[in-house]
Amino acid sequence: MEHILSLLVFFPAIAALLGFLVVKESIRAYGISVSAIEFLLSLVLWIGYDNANAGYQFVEYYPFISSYGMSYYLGVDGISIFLVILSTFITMIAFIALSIEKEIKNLIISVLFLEMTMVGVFVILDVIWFYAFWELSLVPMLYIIGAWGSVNRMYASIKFFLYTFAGSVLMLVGILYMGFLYHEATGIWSFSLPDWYLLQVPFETQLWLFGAFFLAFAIKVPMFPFHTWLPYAHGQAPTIGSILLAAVLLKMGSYGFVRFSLPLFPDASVYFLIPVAVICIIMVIYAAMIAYAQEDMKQVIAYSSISHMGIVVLGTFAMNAEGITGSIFLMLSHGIVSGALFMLVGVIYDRRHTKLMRDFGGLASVMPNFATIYGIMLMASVGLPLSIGFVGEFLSLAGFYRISWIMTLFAGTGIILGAVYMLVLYKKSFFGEIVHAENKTLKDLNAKELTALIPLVALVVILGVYPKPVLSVIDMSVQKMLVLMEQKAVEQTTKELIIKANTIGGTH
Amino acid sequence: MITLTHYLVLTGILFSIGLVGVMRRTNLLMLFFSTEILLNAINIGFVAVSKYYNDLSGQLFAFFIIAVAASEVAVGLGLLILWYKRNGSVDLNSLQTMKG
Amino acid sequence: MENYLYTALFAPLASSLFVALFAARPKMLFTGIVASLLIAISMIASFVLLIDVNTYGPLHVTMMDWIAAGNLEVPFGFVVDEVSVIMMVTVTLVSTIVHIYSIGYMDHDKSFNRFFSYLSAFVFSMMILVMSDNFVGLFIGWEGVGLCSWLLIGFWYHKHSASWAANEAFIMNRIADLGMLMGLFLIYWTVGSFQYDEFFASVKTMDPTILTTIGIFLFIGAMGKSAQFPLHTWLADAMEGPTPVSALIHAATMVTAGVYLVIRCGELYTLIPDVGFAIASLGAFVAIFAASMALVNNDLKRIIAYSTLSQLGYMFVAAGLGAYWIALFHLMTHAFFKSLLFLGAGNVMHAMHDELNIKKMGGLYGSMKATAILMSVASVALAGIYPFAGFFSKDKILEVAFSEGAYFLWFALFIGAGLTAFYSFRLVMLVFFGEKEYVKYGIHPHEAQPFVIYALLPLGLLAVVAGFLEHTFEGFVTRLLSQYEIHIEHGTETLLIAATLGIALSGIAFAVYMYRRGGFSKAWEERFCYKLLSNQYYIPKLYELYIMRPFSALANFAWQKIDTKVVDLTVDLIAKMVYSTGEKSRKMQSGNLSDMLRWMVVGMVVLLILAFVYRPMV
Amino acid sequence: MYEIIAFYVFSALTIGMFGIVVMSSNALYAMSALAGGMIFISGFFFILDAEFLGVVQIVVYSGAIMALYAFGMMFFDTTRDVSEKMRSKKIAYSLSISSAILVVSILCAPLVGESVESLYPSIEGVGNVQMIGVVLFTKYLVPFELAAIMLLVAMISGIVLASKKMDEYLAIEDEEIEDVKEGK
Repeated sequence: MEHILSLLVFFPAIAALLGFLVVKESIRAYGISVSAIEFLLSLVLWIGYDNANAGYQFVEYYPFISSYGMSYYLGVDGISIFLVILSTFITMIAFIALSIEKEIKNLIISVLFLEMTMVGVFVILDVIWFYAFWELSLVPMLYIIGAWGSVNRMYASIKFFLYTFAGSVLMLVGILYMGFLYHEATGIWSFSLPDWYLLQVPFETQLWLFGAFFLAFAIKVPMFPFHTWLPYAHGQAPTIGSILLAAVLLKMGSYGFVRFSLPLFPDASVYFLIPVAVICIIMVIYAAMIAYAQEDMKQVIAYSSISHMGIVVLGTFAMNAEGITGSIFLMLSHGIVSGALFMLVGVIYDRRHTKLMRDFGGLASVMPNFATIYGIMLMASVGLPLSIGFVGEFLSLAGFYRISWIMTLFAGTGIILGAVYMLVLYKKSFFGEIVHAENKTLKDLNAKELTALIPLVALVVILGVYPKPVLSVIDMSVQKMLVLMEQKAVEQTTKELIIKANTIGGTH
Repeated sequence: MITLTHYLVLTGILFSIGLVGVMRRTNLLMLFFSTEILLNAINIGFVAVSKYYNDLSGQLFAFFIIAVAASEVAVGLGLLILWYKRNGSVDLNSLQTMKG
Repeated sequence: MENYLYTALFAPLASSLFVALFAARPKMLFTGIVASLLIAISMIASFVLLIDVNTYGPLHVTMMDWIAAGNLEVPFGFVVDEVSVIMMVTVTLVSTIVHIYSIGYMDHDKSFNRFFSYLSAFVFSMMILVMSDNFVGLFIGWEGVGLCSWLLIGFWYHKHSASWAANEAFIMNRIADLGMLMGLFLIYWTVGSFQYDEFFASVKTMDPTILTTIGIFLFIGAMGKSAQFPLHTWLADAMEGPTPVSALIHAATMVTAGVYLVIRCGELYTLIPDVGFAIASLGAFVAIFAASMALVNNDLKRIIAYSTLSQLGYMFVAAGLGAYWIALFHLMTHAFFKSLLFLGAGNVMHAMHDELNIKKMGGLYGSMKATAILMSVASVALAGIYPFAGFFSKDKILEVAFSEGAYFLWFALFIGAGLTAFYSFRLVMLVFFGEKEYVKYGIHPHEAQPFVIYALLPLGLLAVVAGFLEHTFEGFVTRLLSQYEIHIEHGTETLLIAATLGIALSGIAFAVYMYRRGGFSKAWEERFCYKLLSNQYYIPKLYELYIMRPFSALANFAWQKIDTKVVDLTVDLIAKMVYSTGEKSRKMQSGNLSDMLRWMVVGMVVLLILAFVYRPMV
Repeated sequence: MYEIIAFYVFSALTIGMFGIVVMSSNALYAMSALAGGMIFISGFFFILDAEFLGVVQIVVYSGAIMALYAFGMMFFDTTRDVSEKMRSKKIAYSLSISSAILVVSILCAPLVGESVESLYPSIEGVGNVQMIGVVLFTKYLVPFELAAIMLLVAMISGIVLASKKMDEYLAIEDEEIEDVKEGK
């Protein structure tokens, strides 16, 4: 058990290397079994996780370049454990649903490498390694979009790569400066996050460092106005790429906010709270409106991702346990729901080779199972209670209400606009008469697709009805982090805001 | 009294003459001559510094520079001859294959 | 007792899930029967609970935890008290009848099974809505009924108008739900809990501004669900759904959820009479506003829908003025006679092959006596004629308005009563009496199957006798809800009753008289006020012109202009700048050695300058 | 006094010679001037008490390198003047002059690090050649050997590049390659 995290990180990578030796015919089965084992490992991790302990567990620490304080430092807490499970789960599901035949071996190997970087980002506690995994995740994705995408794939993949890469360069500068600060303060070099947590950074410096980290995370999330790579990437990526991108890669950005921005720079986070919230609101409304205007089904979902991520970030900046726990839960739910939605679009794309809504219509009568699952995911996406989407959205908005009710009201329009574009999409594609003759003979979901989708549907319902086992674990670590933030804040106003945000009653 | 500065200024002047040659010449052979001027100019500087700081390292550097210059001439001339045989010209402007 | 509670709650869910297994299959009669039976079981359990609550008092159970984060904790908790049990009984009773009725009504529909699945799911959501012991639970039901309403309005999804209406209903409700959510958040951050009992326990000590805000937010939620102005347009369009749906959801139960919410939060609204009065005023306005639209409409179901809207207005007047038990009473009686009216209309539609224009009917009494009688009974009840159910509840509301000194509201309701009587009987006259217009269209109407008629009989009976339960009802629900005393002298009261009865009767008489003679002349249809009314005050058009179209245009603008032309172009411009810099500096690489050497010297000069500028000073 | 005169004379001579190298359009003149310049530079070395280097300068430069150039020139048609038409003279001259001014002004500025400690001070009474020998074969042994190898490599490559037989292969014409491909 003590090396389970290393195993989780490197098992997919080793399996990917071995994958080169596997014959092409059996590579799909190989991919599925590797990802299934990985998923089981992550479940073992959850079983072994001590729910009563809010700190890091399964910690592995080995010095790496000790003269510069770099170490190989792994650990999970409530904030990251479910993101790890989400990554392994979604990878497995994406493999099951995989329908690409071309160069499938390379694809599966790339995805396995991607899985390593995804898991790595969430479990690593050394910042230099974090940066390495963060950047490495771009490479397989670049390859996936560039090699298996649709017509305009080169433009999309290079845009994706350069955009996110440019953002993280500043983060690297921030990391190095932070390491320098730590050295200044303590006389020893350290790049491990728990060490950094203990460092009180002066207010002015916090502002700059927050900015440096913010840009990287904001591009990854992606926040307005850094979002334009996302529609291209989603529009061109193959289904499996879109699923992983939406379900996991975007979460790295919001995870970064929770893991880095908030606990490292509490004062700056509070100082920039309102501007960030305004950006989030713009994101929510603006992306929802653009989603409404889209003609391509996949683009609707891509823009809806932006809109939902707005609420995720808003919840993170609520500075209270409700909001942050909610936003982490919303990350999970958005991962599952958007993954499923992209998979569903992939299903119809495989059959008709088009994603335009006007080419469909009346699908509900020829593909009832497809329509039903789509409907369930759609309702989860608009945040219907008892579906997974509601819990996170409700908590995030509830949390932010404490900061500003008027902003919550504006952000809440996301739930209206979300219903607008999603229902319009559903009406255009599934309702009405069948106008195109090609659609009359479409086949409903086959066994493979059902195998991939039913676990997602089950999760949507189960976690919607009983989210508590997940929420309580997240909540505990979040509360620990909030205490830390309150303690290390240098400004009195920050301390007051954090305390106020976490207490009931009083003025509004 | 001749100071180190005198020598260094001389080095600078000779180096600049070499630079003029490097930029002015289009005959490849002349370019090699100019390069020799540059190297020699620097050699004077090294030796002068060696003298005024009373340290032999400068002289040894000059020594190695001479060795490098000799090798350079050997290889460079070989290449030049080869080039001349292929193209019949040592005109620098005929060397444009690296155009980006 | 808990078992009865769970039975009442989960039987509809079981029904829905069971039937859903066969949803994609062709019609299977047993699905309808099983669903009806399970709903009936739920109804029986509800009645048992009614008796139990009457005997032992309220029942409160917490089933399991749901959401917990920070200080926030929301359990799945259910409370069966005097108010919710009344709602449960009403809901399950009407639902059972609608289920049985639907077996006949949906007989020829190929999605028969799917229909029952949705219908039972609706009942489940409605039960959660009324039984929950906290606001978030209520919100689950609130959204759940919204979902089922979406599914059921758009049941015939191949019709463009049906799916459009479904979306409209859902989106309009969402707008209101946002208001409600805001109210919930405020409650949470003030009280720290969503539980009704904890909230009501602390309302008396709370800041009035916060209370007012909560009251307004919650009422915004209620406005959406109960289709109050200006969110009312979806209700009329929702008539695209199958008629049993209109009867159950858009007349008897779901639309009254808003009223239920106001009644449930009575303790809150009592403390903020200003908001209450605003609610009452809006209610009175809607009562007369909707009734006026019903006057001229020719669509059988829309007339009844407007009538529902108008009656919801009455309920809000009562609830807003603090007469919660009267509002609840009207809610219940209205559920009986309005669903009866809708189900009767469903029979007519079947007979007329889905023709809805009442101008094309007439004289149907000859072929469908039973339906005609039942609908007439319902119409009389709706008009509020003694001794039918509507009289007792509606008249009380008028008295409340009068007693509160809100004479203006009273007058509006008074006029509304006259209009109600008129349009109800206009409908009855045009459908069942007069010339047989349908002959022109070659339709041969027939009466519905006997079991359908039998299923309607309980409703007919209740529409007649429910009014006499008034005092029992009052005694029962005022254990929980506040008492309401009407302070009007006996003589004035009698006078008021007489006046109301008088205007209702004259409305009926006028309708009967006019439509006996063949109705109004065509000239009326040219007049402005007729056009205004038949176009629903042009409100749907306004919405389309000033909300939907600008939204679409703005969305397109945001996408095509801002997103691609500004935001993305900026990014691309940066990329292009880098690229063109490279393209330009490419010329430096001419391949000419002496050029390269010159560049080398340039670089050296630059470095020398730097060395000169930054040379270490002695 | 004698040192000053020698310095200025040699300076004037070297600058003049190198000026000819750079400016003359005749390759032969240029080469001769270069050879002269090299010898005058060795004069500086003697002034600076670096007799060994002075000798090496004369031997290697004037002897070996200039001879190499002279042989090299035989391969070329020296009579055919390469057109020395310079493009954009102004840029070249302004660059050179500015770099000269910069270099000179930097060098004229007071030098820092007067207290540089010498690593290998020359010892009184020990000759320059002897000293260099000691340092070269102790501290600088590895660079010295490497320099030797480098010279060896340079020699071989010079031979390989310029020798007749090899150049037949190396200087193979493109058409010949085409011919080989086509199997002629």
